[in-house]
Amino acid sequence: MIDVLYFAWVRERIGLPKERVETEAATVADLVEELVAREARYAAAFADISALRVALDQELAEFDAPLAGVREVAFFPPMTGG
Amino acid sequence: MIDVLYFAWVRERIGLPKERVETEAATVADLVEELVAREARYAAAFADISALRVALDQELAEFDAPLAGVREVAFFPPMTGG
Amino acid sequence: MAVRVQAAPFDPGTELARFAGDRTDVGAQVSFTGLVRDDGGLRHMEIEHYPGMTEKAIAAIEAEAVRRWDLKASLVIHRYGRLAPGERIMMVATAAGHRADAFAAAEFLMDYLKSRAPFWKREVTADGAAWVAAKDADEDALSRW
Amino acid sequence: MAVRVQAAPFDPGTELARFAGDRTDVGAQVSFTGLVRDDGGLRHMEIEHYPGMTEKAIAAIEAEAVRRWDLKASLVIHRYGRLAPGERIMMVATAAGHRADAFAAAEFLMDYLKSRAPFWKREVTADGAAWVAAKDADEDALSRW
Repeated sequence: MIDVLYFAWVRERIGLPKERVETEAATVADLVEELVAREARYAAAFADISALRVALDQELAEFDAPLAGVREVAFFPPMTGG
Repeated sequence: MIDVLYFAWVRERIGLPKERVETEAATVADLVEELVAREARYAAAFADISALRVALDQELAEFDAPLAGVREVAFFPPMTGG
Repeated sequence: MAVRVQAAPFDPGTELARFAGDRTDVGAQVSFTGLVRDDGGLRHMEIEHYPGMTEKAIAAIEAEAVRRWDLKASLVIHRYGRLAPGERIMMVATAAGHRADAFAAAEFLMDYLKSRAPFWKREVTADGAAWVAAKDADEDALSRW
Repeated sequence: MAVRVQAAPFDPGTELARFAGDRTDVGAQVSFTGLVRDDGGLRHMEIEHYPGMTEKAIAAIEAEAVRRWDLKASLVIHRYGRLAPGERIMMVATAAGHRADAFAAAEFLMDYLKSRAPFWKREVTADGAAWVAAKDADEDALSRW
């Protein structure tokens, strides 16, 4: 089980800020593939991976990063702070 | 007649902040030469011209600048504001 | 070295006056304040953030600034929630012996906060709401450090 | 665009809060504050200036900054007279639409004030008084603009 968080327009497209996901995905990219296969709203959110960022346990990571031991995955658009 | 002002250690070496000088000097360098010829304290203040700056009517200038029409000449060390 | 992420307004002057304490080895303080700019028609801005990660990300950026420059103190405050035009969004302050360190660290903190701290801005106008897109220039700014 | 040369203390926070007025086209404010730094043994600092030329020189530097960057407001305050360790010597503030203009203009103003505004610092310690020598690094800093 893994906590998956969504922010900004990713959250809006998927329609929820957070969910618990039962997954055996080895990498972030594998998890994205599983989510996209679920429903159109996930496919819409993940349509262009290059427009997204991912954090594993609150640290920025790459989409090919392994999920072993990770408790929290977050997907969001490029940050616009400051 | 021209007002001549001195600041910082130039003022200290010459021993006064300001004086009126009767001069026919054509350039700043000529004026310096006249002052140096007066007394040892002027010679001490102007010993190393490269360590000094000059302003004509409150604008930075060079030592070869002409004095025609100038009412106020100021001599001082490199500035240390900020 | 302090980080505050908050919904409440803050006063940059008050923060600036106290963030370096009473130390007398500080010769230079630099502050940056980011405000909600109205380029026409903005009703308000909304800032979303990632609680937990935000504080950690900013602390990591600040630690990197302290590693690179000789800082005596630093401060980052960033707000989230709804902000009206003219309101202060965030501030950065740095204190150092000399101005070069204070300026460089403040600019570094700003460049990294823009693109590496998990905040997202949404602008609400009469026409609706839109997420602010990240600028290539902000990403490019990181390459100078 | 304001210049103040004064013996009296000033409060950077108060100045920062009002120098850009209530305009909502400002997205970025940068401030620099210079303080009397005590590297050990300093009793006080004395700052001499050239009344009349000082104001003109700073106004010219500020006008050049306005010519080079898109500034909405700027402010320079510089004190003269006797200052104790920890006291504020001077400040610069800039306001712009975007941070790059505000930062660059503030650094430009500082670099020029250091070497082109007629102020001279004298440090008084237990051993006596000495005029602060101009640094080559400060003169060199001008070449980047």
